[in-house]
Amino acid sequence: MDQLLKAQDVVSYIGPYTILHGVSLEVGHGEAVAILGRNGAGKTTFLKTVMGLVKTRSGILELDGKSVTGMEPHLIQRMGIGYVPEDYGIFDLLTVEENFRIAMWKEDKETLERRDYVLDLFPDLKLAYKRFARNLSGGQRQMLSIGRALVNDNKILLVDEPSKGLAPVIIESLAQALIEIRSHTTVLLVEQNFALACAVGQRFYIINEGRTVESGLMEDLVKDKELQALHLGI
Amino acid sequence: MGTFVTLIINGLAQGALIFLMASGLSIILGMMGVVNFSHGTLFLWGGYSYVWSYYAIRFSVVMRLFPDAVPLTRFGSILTIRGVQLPPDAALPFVVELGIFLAALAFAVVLVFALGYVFEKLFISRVYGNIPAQILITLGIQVVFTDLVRVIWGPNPFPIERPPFLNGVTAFGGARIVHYNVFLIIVGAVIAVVIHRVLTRSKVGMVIRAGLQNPDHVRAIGINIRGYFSLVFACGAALAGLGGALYMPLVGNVVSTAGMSNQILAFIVVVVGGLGSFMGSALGSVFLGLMGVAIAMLIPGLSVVANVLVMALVLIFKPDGLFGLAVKKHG
Amino acid sequence: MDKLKAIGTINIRKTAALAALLALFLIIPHYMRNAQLIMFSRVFILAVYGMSYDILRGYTGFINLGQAIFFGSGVYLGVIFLNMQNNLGSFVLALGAVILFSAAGGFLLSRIVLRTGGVVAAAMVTLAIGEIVRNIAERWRSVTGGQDGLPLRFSRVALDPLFSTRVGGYYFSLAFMLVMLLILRAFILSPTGRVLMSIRENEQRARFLGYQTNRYKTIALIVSSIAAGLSGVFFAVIARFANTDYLSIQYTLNALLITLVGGTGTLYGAIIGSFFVTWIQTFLLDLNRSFPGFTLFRYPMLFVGSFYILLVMFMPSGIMGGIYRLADWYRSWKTKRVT
Amino acid sequence: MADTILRTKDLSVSFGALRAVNQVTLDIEARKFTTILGPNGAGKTTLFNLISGLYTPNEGRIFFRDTDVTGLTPMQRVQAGMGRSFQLTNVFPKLTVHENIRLAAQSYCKVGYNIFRDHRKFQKVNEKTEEIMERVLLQHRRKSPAAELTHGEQRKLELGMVLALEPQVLLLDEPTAGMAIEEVPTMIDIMRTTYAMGTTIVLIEHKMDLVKQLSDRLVILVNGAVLADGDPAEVSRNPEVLAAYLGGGAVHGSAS
Repeated sequence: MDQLLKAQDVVSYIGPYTILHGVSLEVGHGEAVAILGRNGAGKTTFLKTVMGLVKTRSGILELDGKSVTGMEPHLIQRMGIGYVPEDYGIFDLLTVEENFRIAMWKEDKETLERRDYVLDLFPDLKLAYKRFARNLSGGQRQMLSIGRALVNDNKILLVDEPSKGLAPVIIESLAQALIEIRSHTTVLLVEQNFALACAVGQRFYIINEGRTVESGLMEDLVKDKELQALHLGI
Repeated sequence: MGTFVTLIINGLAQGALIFLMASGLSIILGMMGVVNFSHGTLFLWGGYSYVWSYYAIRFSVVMRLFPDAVPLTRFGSILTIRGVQLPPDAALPFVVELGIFLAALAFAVVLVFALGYVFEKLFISRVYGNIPAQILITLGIQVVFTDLVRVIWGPNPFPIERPPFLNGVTAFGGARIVHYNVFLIIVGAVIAVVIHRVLTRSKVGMVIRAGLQNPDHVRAIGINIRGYFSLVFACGAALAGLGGALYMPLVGNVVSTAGMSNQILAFIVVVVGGLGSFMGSALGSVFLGLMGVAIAMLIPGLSVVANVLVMALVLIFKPDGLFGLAVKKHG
Repeated sequence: MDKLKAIGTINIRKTAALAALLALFLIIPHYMRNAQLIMFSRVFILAVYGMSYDILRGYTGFINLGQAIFFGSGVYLGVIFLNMQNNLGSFVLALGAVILFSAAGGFLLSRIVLRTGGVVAAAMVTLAIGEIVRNIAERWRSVTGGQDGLPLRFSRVALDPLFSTRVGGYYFSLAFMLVMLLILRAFILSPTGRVLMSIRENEQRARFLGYQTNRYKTIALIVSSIAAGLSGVFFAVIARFANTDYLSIQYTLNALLITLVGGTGTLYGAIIGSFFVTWIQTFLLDLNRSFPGFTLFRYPMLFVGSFYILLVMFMPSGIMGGIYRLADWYRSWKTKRVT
Repeated sequence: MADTILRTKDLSVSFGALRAVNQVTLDIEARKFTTILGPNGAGKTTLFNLISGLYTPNEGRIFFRDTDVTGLTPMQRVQAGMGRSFQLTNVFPKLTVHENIRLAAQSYCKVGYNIFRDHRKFQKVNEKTEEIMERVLLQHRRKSPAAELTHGEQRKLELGMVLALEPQVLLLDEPTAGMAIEEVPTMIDIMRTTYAMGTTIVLIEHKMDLVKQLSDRLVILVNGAVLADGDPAEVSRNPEVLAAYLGGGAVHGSAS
């Protein structure tokens, strides 16, 4: 029962196509875990499957011991998952403030405190608080997306490729933020940027062809050049 | 000058009516990606149910207050619409007339709201994401429920009256100002302001604006967007219903083909104004209303084709609509 | 080798079955009452109308809600030309006129509709255009007779002897359907038809193969409009009457229903769909006659429409599609048992 | 002789605040094998989308054989001789392998506007189709609907469809992405033969190992801009490139 997120032989599909062929992984309370793998390996699809945005054909998906398979995405989110999608999921027609407010389960004291914490973590957002989200830069969008996923009392944060398309300087500050976040929140990170994954993740899983093929401690992967070459193409 | 003012007021009144239909249609299209081909039926149901309830309430009120009032000719089939002739020199107090009018409007709006809610739950929610099926199914609903109106209230057109307190004309300079038209403009403006405030200020508005961009993302931040879909669809229906209810007294007779013809006007507005844009549909409605009145006066022969001609021209030269999309969807 | 032989026998069997069916259709009119003859003639003609719709919906995925414009115009042109001169020559003239009209109309429609790109906008626009055309026809009383309609003035059509009787009409309609079936089938099997199929599957990819997809869609729209217009002219001879109903959304719905019942992407399906639609409408008409007091039966579209909604909801690939799926399932079940 | 077949000049495009491709100037030489390499989100596919006409650039121009093609539609560029494959497999899923390739061959033979002759009766198209099916090793799957192929076979089909158009320049967007490891060598073979037949190839790849054995030239794209360009062996030793490729230079120090 001490596993927070548990996936066992998850097979998922979109229309006639099976995308995941068997993903198994576990994330314990307070851990930071990275999922690695090549382009098109199924990493993003796995997160979408957890969120119920992609349908599960078979396998077990549990959050805190409760099955989430077949549930509506919004109910899964309400079980305590903060989700940062690949393309940020920011609403352009809403202001930064509204992007926060729309995500809040309730506007109580704790939620507002968490929001203030996020604004301190990402000062850029504080400056742009009343602006429409369509005017934000790529990095600010990513910050808003991560920050928005933190305003609720979540059990786990799923982050999908935060480094994608961002400049190195911004990736660096994101990494600092994620390291700070993992000190109080469980994090499951999908990342292709190996350095970022190493910096944030304590353990890793590698997905290839829709299957989990390797797992272990991040420090071991850093040493194992052969494994890196085989699955990550570096 | 007088004619000009008359023209503007008539055109704006027309525009207000079209707006009531087009705004709902446009928001539903933008947020859910559903083209509601049954919108005209909802308009029609609003009109018939308003007329029926207005006459029914008025009949019972008058018969209670004036036992010697004379029941008048009846129209209808399963449900009948019966007028009543007040005794000479008798009149209902203004408050009573207003009450009857508002009650009938409320009845129509609530009924059509419920109808829209049922449509969404029963039919449309099953075909989200499948555009051809949406078109086909709402078209089927349009045909069936329009015929149902004919079954219930009879297939023949019949004349009706406006509520007496709105049934006047004021000469102002050279202009003939029809009170009912002014009333329509006020209603249209109020509704436009209300919709705008709801969209920009409320949580519902936030969800609608977010849903315009990407419904999946809305679900992924813990919001049951399907619930909002039902609500928004029903509200759009209620707006159409209100449009129908206000339309019938304007033209002075009740015809079962009014649903389709007004739906087409609304479609043209949505296409001309830009799919999914609220401002676009508001401006487009005013534009079409003014143009319709102007052409009917200047070149009456052209009035049938003018709207379609405008639409065709817009599509040929500016396929995204005159006022563009509120959000460009990527991909 | 065995496989080839199997294909051969299937083909022979298939041809034999078709020949038998054709013979049956050639013989039965002599044993039918007038009402039945009319019904069958309608079935054949509406089948072509259904096919015209299938070319659009089934092969390009484009939903035209103004298809009745062409069908209705065909009916009107048929009646108008035959009222001028009641002979075969004028019938051929009507056919020529309708081909020109439909080709021009289809082309114009494609100019407007293809600009928007989306199925949604196209459906809205075609619906609007269709209703406006009906509206114009209703007001143009001197030509169309307005809401009263336009009867074919000669009670007995003094055409070719074949045409003057209901049996003649039956054969004419049957021949028309067979000829159109062959032509449209050839169209679908032509390179152009193949490109249309690929556009339905994945338009962007078709463009990246170097096909000017909008031109192909225009061709499809024109072919479909002509087929619909021609079926309208033939329908005029059977119905002996034209009114604005043939231009209205109800008749577009008929075409939709035909393809829905018969399944899209199969021309033959339209024949079955047409049978079904004509039968159900005749049935409802009879019901109305037998129970004149019952208001509901006066509105056949109420039942047709409800049936149609149920079909969209529960059998999206049509009744024929359902049958094909059953056949597939049966075949796989059989092979599984053998191995 | 180094004649340039495809040239981009100061090509830039932005999506909102993100500058996906930034001032890219590239000369692609005819009959050479050029590979574009870069981390995820570096703008490689966007660059292809600009070259093939799917996106319109904000700035800059594209030249094909000295003609400015910046304003042309994707279709016109295909007809001019530019072919591209897609990163996500993009075929006609319900049509058979044979029909998929036949459609491409038919486009090449320019017989699309033939309304009444049976499509099976065009000898030239048939021959072309057979030839291509042989080249991409899919004869044995000719009757299978594309949706039933394995992922690797779909990628081969995709490539076959592009090859049937006989492009002068071939833009290949990660043709081996998501392929099973044992299928990769056949894909490389197909690329090799095509290259040997005189087609200019521009390849987007992720896998450094695969690239080194194929290409004449290596271009490294990072954050939408060219970071390095030249001989594959040299470029892949460039420390700046290695750093970028292993993480955009970010987060060093904190990685442990």
